[in-house]
Amino acid sequence: MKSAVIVFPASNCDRDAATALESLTGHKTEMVWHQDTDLPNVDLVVLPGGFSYGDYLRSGAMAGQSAIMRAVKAHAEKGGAVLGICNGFQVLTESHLLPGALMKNAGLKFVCRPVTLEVSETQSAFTRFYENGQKVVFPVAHGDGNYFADPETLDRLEGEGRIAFRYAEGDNPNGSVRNIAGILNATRNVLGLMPHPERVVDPLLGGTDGIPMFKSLIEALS
Amino acid sequence: MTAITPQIVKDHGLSEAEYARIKELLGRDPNLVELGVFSVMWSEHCSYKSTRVHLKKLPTKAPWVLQGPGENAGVIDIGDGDACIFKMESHNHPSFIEPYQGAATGVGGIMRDVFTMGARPVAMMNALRFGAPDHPKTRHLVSGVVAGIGGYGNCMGVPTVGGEVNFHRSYNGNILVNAMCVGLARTDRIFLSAAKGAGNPVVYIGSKTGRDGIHGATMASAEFSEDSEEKRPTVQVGDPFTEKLLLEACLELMATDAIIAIQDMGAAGLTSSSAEMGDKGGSGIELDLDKVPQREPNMTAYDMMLSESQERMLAVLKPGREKEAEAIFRKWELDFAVIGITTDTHRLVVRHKGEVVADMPITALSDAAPVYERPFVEAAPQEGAPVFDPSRDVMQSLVKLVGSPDMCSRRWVWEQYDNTVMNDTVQRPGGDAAVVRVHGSSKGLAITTDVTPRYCFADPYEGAKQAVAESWRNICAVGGRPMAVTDNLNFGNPEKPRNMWQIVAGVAGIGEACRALDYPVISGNCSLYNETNGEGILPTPAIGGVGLLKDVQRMATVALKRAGDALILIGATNGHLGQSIYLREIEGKEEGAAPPVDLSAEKRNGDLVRGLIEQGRVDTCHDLSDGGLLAALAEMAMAGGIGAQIALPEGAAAIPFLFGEDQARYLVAVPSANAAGILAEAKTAGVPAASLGVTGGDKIAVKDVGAVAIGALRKAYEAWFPAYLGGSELPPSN
Amino acid sequence: MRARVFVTLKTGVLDPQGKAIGHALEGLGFRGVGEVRQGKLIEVELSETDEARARASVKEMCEKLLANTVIEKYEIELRP
Amino acid sequence: MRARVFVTLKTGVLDPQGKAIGHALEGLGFRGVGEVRQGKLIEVELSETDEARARASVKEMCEKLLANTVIEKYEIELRP
Ligand SMILES: Nc1ncnc2c1ncn2[C@@H]1O[C@H](COP(=O)(O)OP(=O)(O)O)[C@@H](O)[C@H]1O
Ligand SMILES: [Mg+2]
Repeated sequence: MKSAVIVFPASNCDRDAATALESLTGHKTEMVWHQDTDLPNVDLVVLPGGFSYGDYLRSGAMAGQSAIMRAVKAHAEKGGAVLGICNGFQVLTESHLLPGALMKNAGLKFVCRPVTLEVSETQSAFTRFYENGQKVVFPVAHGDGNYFADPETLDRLEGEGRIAFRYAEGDNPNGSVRNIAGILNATRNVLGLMPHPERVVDPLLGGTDGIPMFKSLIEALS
Repeated sequence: MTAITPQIVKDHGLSEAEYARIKELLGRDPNLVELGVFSVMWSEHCSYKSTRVHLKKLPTKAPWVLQGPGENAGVIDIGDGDACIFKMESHNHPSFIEPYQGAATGVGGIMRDVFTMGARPVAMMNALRFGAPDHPKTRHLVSGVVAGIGGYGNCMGVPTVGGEVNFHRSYNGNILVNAMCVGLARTDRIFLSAAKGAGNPVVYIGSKTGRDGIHGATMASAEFSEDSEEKRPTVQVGDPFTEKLLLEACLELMATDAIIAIQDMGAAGLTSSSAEMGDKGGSGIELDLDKVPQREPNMTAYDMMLSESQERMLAVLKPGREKEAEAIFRKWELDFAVIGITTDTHRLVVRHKGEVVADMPITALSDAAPVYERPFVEAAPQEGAPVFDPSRDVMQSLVKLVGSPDMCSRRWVWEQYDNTVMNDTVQRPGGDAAVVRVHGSSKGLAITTDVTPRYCFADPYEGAKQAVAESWRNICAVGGRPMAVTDNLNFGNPEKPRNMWQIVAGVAGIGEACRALDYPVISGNCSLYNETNGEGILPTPAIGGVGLLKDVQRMATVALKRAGDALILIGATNGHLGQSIYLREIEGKEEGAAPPVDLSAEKRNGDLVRGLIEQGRVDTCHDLSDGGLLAALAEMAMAGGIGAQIALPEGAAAIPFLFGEDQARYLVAVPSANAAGILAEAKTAGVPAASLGVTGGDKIAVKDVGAVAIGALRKAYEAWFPAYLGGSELPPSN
Repeated sequence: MRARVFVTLKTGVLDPQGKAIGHALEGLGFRGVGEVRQGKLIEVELSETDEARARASVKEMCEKLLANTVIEKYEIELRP
Repeated sequence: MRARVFVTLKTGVLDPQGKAIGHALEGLGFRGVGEVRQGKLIEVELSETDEARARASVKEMCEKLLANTVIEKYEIELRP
C-alpha cells in the first residue's frame, strides 16, 4: 500500500502518521505540502492531526480551503482511501467530504486521555480487521471533537452503517451526539475520526489497538 | 527630542548612580531611545545584576556538557551524535495579569530559546505555584494558566509531559509560572548567538513588531502621552500557529549552512537580541528600523527597540545567502527582512527615517552593566522537631493527605495537555519523572521539575540542596542517569536583605548539591521581585533535571504490577516531621527544621536503585517525598490497582515512620524471590534497606495501625481538582 | 468600507459555551438571566466602496469560509 | 430585553485569529481585504425591562466576566 500524508501549516501529527505507516507497511510515506495541487500516485491519503492554521476561526476551516484539498477530493471521488485523524476529521467535515461538524468539546476544555471505543462497523477498508462491537482503546487529544449533525443525517449514517467508531457508553470525552467518534462517507472510502489510531501502534506507548486499522488498509488496498 | 528628566530616568527603573554611569559611558546624555535600551539591558531580567556574582559559583561543567550557561539554552551530549538542549524560564508577572496569555507566551518564549539553538523541542514541563485555594483569585488563575500552557503547547505539537502545581498563600499576589523545554539536535548542528564578522546581513524573521509589552513606566514621559488609551502597556498575545511555522522554517534554514548566528527575540526583543549577538561575536551591529516589519502605523524607534512582540527571531547570515533564506520563510508564510549589517565598530547603531537614533558601544550595554553585591542578613534556619498528636487515626490522615491540594491527582491539569503527541512519550505525567524516547532509538530522556518551597523557607540552603536531590532522585527512580539541570530561581525583592539571604543561600545549596551529585547547571533563569503585599514569596528555586536511560524498555514506573511482590524501603528513616505535609495538613502547623539532605547517602542510594533498574531487576519504584512512605505506597497502589500489607519495624512510632519526609529514600516492589539478593546487595553497598511487606489485595494495610481501601483513597485523590475547578469557573479561551 | 459579520449557531444547535456563560453569570449573582448564546464577530476592512458589491463579496466570504453553514448562520452589517 | 455584547481586542493587541483569517481570504482570491479582526458576540436574554437598569447590569457582566478587560474592550447593544 502506498500512502501520503498531507502537511498543512501547523499540522503536528504528520510525522506520527508517517512513522506508523512506514513501520507497518515497510514503504516510505510521501509528505505532501498543502500548496501542492497534485497528489502522488498513492492508495491512501492521510489528513493528520494538529492545529492547521492554528485552528483559528474554526478547526479545519482554513485547511479545508487549501489547494491540495481539491486533489484529495478528486482522489476520494475516484474511490481512493482517505483517512482523517483528529484535525484531519475536522478538515474532512469542513470540506464536506464528510457530513456534520465538530464543535467545541462540551466540557469546553482540551482533553487528552485514552478512551474506550466500540467498533460499530467492520465493513470498510479501515475496520475489517476488527470485530463488530470490539472494544479498543485509542487516545484522544482535542478541543473540538464534539460531533454534531442534524437528526436526519444521523439516522442516515446509522441506517447506512457509516458510524465506524463510537465512544463506549460513559466514556464520551467531548459530548458527541450518539457517542460518535468516527464516520465513513457514503462510498465508505473516507473515514474521519477524532481518536488517534497512529498513537497506539507500539506497546511501549500505551497499546497496539491501532494496528488492525492499518493492517485492514494494507490488506484492502494492496 | 525629549529632554531626559530625573522623572523619566526613574520611570525607566534606573537609579541616579546608574544614570550617571550611562552618561559617563556615552560621554554625553543619552537620548530617549538610548535610555530605553539601557533600561532594559541593565534591568534585573537581562543583566542579572543582583545574582551574577552568586551564579558564578554554580558548577557548570562536565565532560558531557557541550554548552553551559551563557547561551539561549544549555546543551549536553547524550551519545550517538545526539545532543539534548534544555532550559527553564519564568513568566510570573505576565501570568498574574493575564493568566491565559501570560502562560501561553511563557511556553512560546522558552520553546524559542531551545529551537533557536537548532533543536526540535520534544518535551515541555511546567512548574506552577498559586496562592491559597480559598483566595478569590486563585481559581481563575489556575484555570487560565493551565489553559494557556495547553493552548500553546498543544498547537505546537510538543507533548507537555509533566511539572508541578502547588498552592500557598505566599503566592496570593504573585503566582509562579515556570516552563521548561527540552529539545533534541545533532551535536554537530548546534547554533549559537555570536554574530561574528563584519559585513554580514542581519535578518529579522517571524511575526511583525507591534507595541506589545513595552515597559509601562515609560508611558509617563512626554513623548508618549498623546493618547494614553492607545499607548497603554499591552499584554503580549501568543500566536502558537506562527511559532509552529517559525519552528519549522528555522529548522529548515538550519539544515543549510547559511546561518552564522541566531537568537530569539525574548524580553526586550530587538534590543537585547542585537546587543547580545554583537557582544558575543565581538562585532558591531547597525540596524535600520524602517526595514522592520511593523504591525501598526507610526511606530517610533523607541517602540520598535523595546517591543516584546512574540514569535520573532534575529539571525546573522553569511553574505549572499539572503535569497535562499527568504525563500524558506516565504514558503512558511512568515515575515523576513534584512534589517541591518554587522560591523567592526563594536557599536550598536540604530537608524530610523534616515536619522541615527541610537549609537552606543555594545560593551556599555553588556560588560558595563551594573553588578551588585547586595547586602544580606543571614537568618538562622528554623529548627526543632514539632509536636504532634500521636493518637490520630493514620488511615484517616492518609485519605485526607492524598486528597489535599498539594498532593491530590493533577489529572485535571495534565489532561488539558497533549502529552502523547510525537509518539515518544513512554512515561506520561503522574510518575516520578516523565520519559520521552529519543525518536528512532531505544534511548530515553527522563525529565522532572522539583522544589519544595516550604523547606526553602525554613532553611534556604538545605531546601535548595533538597530541590536538586529530589530532582536527581526522581530521575534515578525511573532508571535514568541524571545528567544536568536548569534552574529557575524565583525569589522576592533582592533589595531586602532577608530575601537576598535566601538567594545567596539558595544558590550555594544548589551548587553544593550539584557538585556532590555530578549534576551540573547548564542553563537557568532568575525571577526576582516576586512579592505578595510587600512580603516575598516562599523562596522557590525550581530545578529542572534531565537524565538519560540507555534502554527505555527497562524503565521503572510507580504502579504496583503484581500481587505478592516484596516491598523494600531503600534509605534511612528517622521520622522527620519538621515542615512535612503531614504536619501542615493534619496538624495545621508549618514548623520545625527542613529535612537535612545527606548528599553522599543520596548518591549511594540512588546509584543502587538505578543499577537495579538498569539490570532489569526492579521495574516498580517510587521515590519518597511529600507525605513520606505511606503517601508513596498509596500512590503506587492507586496507580497499579493493587494493594499492600506492611508492618512497622520494631519500635518505630507509626506517624513519624509513615509520614516523615526523610530524604534519599525509595520504595521498590520486586518479585519476592529477588528480595534477598537485593537486600544483600544493598548491605554491601552500605545502603540501608528493609523489607516492609508484600503487595496484594485491594487495601493498604499497616499491621497494628489500620487499613484503607484503594477505592476510598482514589476517590479522595481524584476529587479535589475537578471539585475545585468544576462548574463556576469558565474555561478561558483564546 | 467596513463589514461586521456576526456568526452565530443555528437554533437547535447546542451551545455549551453560551450555557457555561449563563451558568457563570448566575454564579456571580446576576438575576433574571435567560438564554445566553456565544457567537463570533468578524470585522473586515474592505477597499470596495460600493455597498452592493461589498455585500456580495462579504456574503461569499461567509459562505466559503467565515461561517460553517452546517451549524452556523451569519448576518452582515456594512459601515462606510 | 435582549443584550448583544461585542467583545473585541483592544487596538494594538495582536489578533492572531484575525490575521490568519485575512490571510486565508486573500488565499481564496478575495481582493481589497484590509485588516481583519475577530471578536466575540454574546447574546444575553434578560428579564429586566428597564433599559437603564439592563445596561448597567450588562456592563457589570462585561467587567466581571464577559470581557477580559486587560486585552479586550466591549460594546453593548440593547433590544427590547
Ligand atoms: N539561575 C541561573 N542558573 C544558571 N544559568 C542561568 C541562570 N539564570 C540565567 N542563566 C543563564 O543566563 C543566560 C541568560 O538568560 P536569559 O536572560 O533568561 O536568556 P534569554 O534572554 O535567552 O531568555 C542564559 O544562558 C541562562 O541559561
Ligand atoms: Mg533567548
